Amino acid sequence: MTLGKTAFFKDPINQKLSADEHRELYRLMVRIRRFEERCVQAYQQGKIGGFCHTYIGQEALAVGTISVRGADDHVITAYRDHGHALAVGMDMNSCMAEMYGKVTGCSKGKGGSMHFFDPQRGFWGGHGIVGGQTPLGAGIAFALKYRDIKGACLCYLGDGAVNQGAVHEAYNLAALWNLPVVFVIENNRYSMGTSQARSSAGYPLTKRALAFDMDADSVAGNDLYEVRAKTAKALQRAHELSRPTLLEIHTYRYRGHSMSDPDQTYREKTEIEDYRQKNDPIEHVAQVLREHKLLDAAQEAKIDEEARAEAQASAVFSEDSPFPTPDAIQQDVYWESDHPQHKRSEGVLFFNQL
Amino acid sequence: MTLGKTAFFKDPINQKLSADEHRELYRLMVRIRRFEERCVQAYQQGKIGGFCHTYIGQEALAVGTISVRGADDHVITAYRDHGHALAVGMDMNSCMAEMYGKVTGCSKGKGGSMHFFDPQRGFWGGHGIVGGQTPLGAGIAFALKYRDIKGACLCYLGDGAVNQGAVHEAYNLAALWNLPVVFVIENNRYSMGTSQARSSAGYPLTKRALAFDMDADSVAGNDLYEVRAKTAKALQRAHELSRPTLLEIHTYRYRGHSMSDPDQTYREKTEIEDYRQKNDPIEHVAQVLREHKLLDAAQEAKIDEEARAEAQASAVFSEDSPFPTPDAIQQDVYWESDHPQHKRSEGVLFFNQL
Amino acid sequence: MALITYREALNQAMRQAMEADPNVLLMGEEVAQFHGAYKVSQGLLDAFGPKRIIDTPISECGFAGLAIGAAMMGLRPIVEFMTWSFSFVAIDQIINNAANMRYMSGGLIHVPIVFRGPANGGVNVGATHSHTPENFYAHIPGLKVVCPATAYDAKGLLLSAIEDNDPVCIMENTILYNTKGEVPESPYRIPLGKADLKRDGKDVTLIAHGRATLTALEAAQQLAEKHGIEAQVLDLRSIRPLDEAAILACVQKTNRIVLVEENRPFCGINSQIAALIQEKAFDDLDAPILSVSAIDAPQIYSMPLEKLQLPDAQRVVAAVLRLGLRGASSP
Amino acid sequence: MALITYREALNQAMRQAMEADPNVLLMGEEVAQFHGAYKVSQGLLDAFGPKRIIDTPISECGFAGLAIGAAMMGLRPIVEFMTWSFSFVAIDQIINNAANMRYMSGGLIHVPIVFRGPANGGVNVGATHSHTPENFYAHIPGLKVVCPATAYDAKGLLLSAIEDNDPVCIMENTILYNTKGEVPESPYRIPLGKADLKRDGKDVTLIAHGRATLTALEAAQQLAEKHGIEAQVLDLRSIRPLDEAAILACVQKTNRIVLVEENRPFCGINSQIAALIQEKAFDDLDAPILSVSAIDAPQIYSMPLEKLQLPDAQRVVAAVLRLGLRGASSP
Ligand SMILES: Cc1ncc(C[n+]2csc(CCOP(=O)(O)OP(=O)(O)O)c2C)c(N)n1
Ligand SMILES: Cc1ncc(C[n+]2csc(CCOP(=O)(O)OP(=O)(O)O)c2C)c(N)n1
Ligand SMILES: [Mg+2]
Ligand SMILES: [Mg+2]
Repeated sequence: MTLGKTAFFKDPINQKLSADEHRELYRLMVRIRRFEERCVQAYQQGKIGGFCHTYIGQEALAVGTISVRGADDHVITAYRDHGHALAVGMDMNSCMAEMYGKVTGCSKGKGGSMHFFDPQRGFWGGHGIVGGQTPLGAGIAFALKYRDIKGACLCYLGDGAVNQGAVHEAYNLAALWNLPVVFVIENNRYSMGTSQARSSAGYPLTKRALAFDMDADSVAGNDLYEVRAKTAKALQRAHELSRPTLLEIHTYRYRGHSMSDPDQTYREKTEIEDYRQKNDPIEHVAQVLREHKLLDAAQEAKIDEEARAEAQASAVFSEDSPFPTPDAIQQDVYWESDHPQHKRSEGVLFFNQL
Repeated sequence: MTLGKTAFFKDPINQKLSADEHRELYRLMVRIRRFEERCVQAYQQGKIGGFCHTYIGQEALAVGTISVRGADDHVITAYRDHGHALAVGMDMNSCMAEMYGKVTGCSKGKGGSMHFFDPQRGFWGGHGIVGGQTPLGAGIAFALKYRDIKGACLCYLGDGAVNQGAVHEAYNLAALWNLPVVFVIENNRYSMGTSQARSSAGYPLTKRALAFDMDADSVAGNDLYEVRAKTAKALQRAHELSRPTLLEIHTYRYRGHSMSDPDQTYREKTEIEDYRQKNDPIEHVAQVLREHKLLDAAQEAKIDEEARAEAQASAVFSEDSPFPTPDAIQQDVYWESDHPQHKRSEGVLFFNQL
Repeated sequence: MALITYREALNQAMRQAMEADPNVLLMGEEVAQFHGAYKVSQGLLDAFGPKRIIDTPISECGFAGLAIGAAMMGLRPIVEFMTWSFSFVAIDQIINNAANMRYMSGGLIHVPIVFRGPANGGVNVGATHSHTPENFYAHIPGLKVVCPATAYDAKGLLLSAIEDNDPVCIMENTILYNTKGEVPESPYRIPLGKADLKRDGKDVTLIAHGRATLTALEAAQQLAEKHGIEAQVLDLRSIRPLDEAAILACVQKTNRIVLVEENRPFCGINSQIAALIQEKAFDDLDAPILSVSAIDAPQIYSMPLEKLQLPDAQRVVAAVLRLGLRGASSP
Repeated sequence: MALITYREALNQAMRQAMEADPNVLLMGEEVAQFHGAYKVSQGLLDAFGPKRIIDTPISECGFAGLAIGAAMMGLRPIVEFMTWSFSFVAIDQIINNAANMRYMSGGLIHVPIVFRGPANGGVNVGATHSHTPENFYAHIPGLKVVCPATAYDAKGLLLSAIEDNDPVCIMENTILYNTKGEVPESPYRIPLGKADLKRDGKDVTLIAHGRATLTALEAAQQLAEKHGIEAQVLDLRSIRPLDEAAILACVQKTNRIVLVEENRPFCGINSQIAALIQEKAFDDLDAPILSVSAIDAPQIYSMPLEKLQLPDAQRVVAAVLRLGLRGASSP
């Protein structure tokens, strides 16, 4: 790919974008990157605990796929979930506060970086067990079909996740039962320190879909416009034929697997630099937009500035928010104990307490 | 297929069979069938408990595949394991006694019908959890390779088992690591009451191997000679190239899934009758042999008679054998507690006793 | 009230729940065309069609996860495991997704799902097929676990479970499927977390769940007849939630406790109940709590030995006698 | 003796075992080129090459099963789970194949395999990543389970485990990896099933395993300093086999017991120990056995709350004080 060149700008789904809409997609990508950079900073300051998997380098993937979804299309992903969260419209405050473990977080500080949720926006997580979300994604599609809703589920997984048994079981169920699900492999070339070739026999990964008579496509994941065009086709297949699709979307992550990966054992720094120079998804869209006179320098600077400010504000918001109170530890475990007025069971549900 | 016709009689692996060897293969198939019929009887008499999955109809598959193995080739299968057990050379007495729950059984009455073992003969079970034996099979191949032994593992599974995640994980590992394993799908068209098309998307099942860049072949499982020829090729690939193969071998079971399946909900009796008429693997070999003057009526009758007598004798042997004594319940749990002279750990291993 | 089997009671519960709520569906291996490996779903395919009675491939992890995803969206799936032994390939889904989902989403999502099927030894199917994982699942906060012992309890508990908004695991027993009991035709609910005193007595309490309840009842009968000891039998019915109050009331009343389970002993249900009693009713105990569990080994195949491995009335009686109890009428 | 970390102690054990026996190998996600997600296998790839130090795909069920198959053939694989939380997708292999194989084959086969990796909460990774399944695995006859608390124990137990002919699960702790202790350079073995009295005392015994041992030691220190109570600390080290004799000796000596674990309470290790003590040493108990476990909920992410959820010295001290003990020097 050459930065700024795309064969998909004129694809119907892209052609109908207004100038503003083009810029808003660009803005979303920038916002994700600035948000992630602010997370990195917070992590380094010790404000964020545990793991923190950034989406830097993969922005066009979440933004492109999710931007073409319809009102009844849902989203579920793995632990590298910040990009999807922002792409479905979650605000930075609730995302950042979740990472800070604050009660204002999207999961009240209970889930953390890997476990974001916003079912109101059709976002079903944020899942920590590699591959574990794929049967859930098939289940979301199943529920839509069961209810005769013409929606679909975008179900994301990593290139390392494809080797979990759960994923194959989900493929088979989706293909066998004609479920409206789009499995999206975010092939960023590595699972932690393992290159794709060292973890997976058979290339490309789309072959594994064909084995189940499932449609599949390969996608250049740094080209927002290609991602949109091919996702739209897959969603159409889901909506109209209730058939699943596997999209293998090629992308790249710039930082270590998580913040605790020093990224020194499995690739050269030059590989990253080289990719960034030639393929950066944000720079790519920027060039496309500049070329089409949809983005001028002032707009570009403003978008960036606003995104930085927003990310910074989310950190301040998070910093200022309170932690949950100790009684939160045993709340949100059972629906029933959170709704005492509807409690029907008797007996003890918890076997100790603070 | 036409009974008695095979394109593989002249295959090198078959051509080198002596007349005796031909008849011995035939005899083995007959012995398996008679053994299974005797099991059915014992089950109906209440002598055998639990489940009992017969191999009737599939005899050419176990016999054909196992007959071409070399000294360092191993075997592992699922719960429908009587055919493989006899094919590796286990004697009827120890198999039948196992089903009777007697101490003379191959597993001392501890495993039962689904859990036969004979590691001395390279037979590693007999496994009850659908698909669970496939990673073990890859592991046996791994161990051979680790030790620079030019052997392979024949790893059997059902057409329903192919939808277990474990199976795909095993495929990937075998293909990725170049393991000398031959996965043999015994496609008998049904998993319990579910026809193959109702359980598995994508046909044929060999496609699932191709997805992992694994070699694969389809085999007519009622033709002993074809089974032998194609298995020999797969074993050669394992021995010489240390590459896995998937064989989808088409076969059919005549009786219900297990003795507790009345076999009334998912297929017509005529389907069975029809198959038997046109495809019976034993009748097929008999016709081939007759045509080649390798088997006359007297020989045929004698083989059958001897097989019946042997099966009957095994039932008598089992009947006459004692049950294990109560202390057996807590033996064979830990190697260490069975070898007190080598015991190194301290403390309590069992938390109650009879 | 009709005299029906435990199997029919479960079937009725599913049927009535499905009639009442279009969101309820049943999925599992062989549940539709085959009517269930143990015929628990007999006739449901005819009644509700293939959209709601769904045969699955042998993919427990896949379909359990799929059903959890569907439950997150508001459906109320019943997932049948042909046996709970086969749930081990799906346990990650049950723990990390069904049980943890509500928590990790800060209460935004709940998972109204029922996992059910038999969990028992005693039928000569060997170690792989004879697991009793009620302790595993009840260990997990976010899950509920019930083990009905009778047809009446089976129906009432299953109906409650299906209407529950939290994930519930129902552990049945293939040996009980054919046992009969009086069961009202119309729907009724037994609250989860409510134990049932299945026999009254003053000398000792036998606490059990699932089929061990019947073993305890048989033992109580023998104790009365042969030893003049009046044993009462408390059937926990529900493991989580747990009827602590009923347990403690028994301790207060009889001061002597024998626990009976088909679970294995280490970190099993009996150990939990014993730990709880000794902590909360220490002064009410006149003697150590004794425990009768499956003999600690993988389940043996051999028929007569498997009988020995599982608790029987004789072992329970022996345990009671070890307490040094002397019945009123004993010699 | 050198002062080295718990991580280095594990590394040494593996290194020495691999030097001694060509059948020993290590496999798991990121164990080779990446040196282990927690760097426990640092340098092993260089020392032993890719044939014996093997990076796997993310297929726990697959590679655990593969390693079991290899162990059946006589290899002695060490399988690293990046964390034990991820073992749930492999639990069927561990239970039905590693643990049951010897039994179902009537003793013809044994499975000399080690499964190891960290199993702990406390590091803000949320509920999916914070499981402590020692109770699950120790429940299963056929498995052995150890939970080392110190560098010294880690090396000695791991060496014993690798040489053991039965499957052994070693549950480590990411928080302990950096803790240091005196560890002999040359190989030594600590027998499985041997508890270690890590602090002597006469008033009460704290029984713990894994990192909870350190919590107990801290509590004992506070009890001595602030309350004049002499608490002894028994580190179980091994859950199965279990050092019952050491436990009962403690009961006999101090007559009061407080259990400390990071496991969850229901059917956890503490419940098992309490059940055992009350049964076998009923008359030695002066008070109910109290238990301090993780607060019963999925593991919370939020940092200050997760600290509260896990046992800390303060909660242990409070439990001891609830026993009504009065220290010699207390006011
Ligand atoms: C079942 C399971 N095994 C291991 C892990 C640890 N782990 C977390 S992320 C990861 C790598 C996943 O790589 P990939 O699927 O390519 O996703 P990416 O991180 O590249 O987005 C691993 C091994 C886990 N979370 N779950
Ligand atoms: C994980 C698991 N799920 C379910 C079962 C119950 N079960 C035993 S055999 C069987 C059907 C398997 O069919 P197939 O693989 O085609 O083998 P076949 O019986 O035809 O030889 C099922 C569902 C099991 N043993 N293990
Ligand atoms: Mg990746
Ligand atoms: Mg089949």
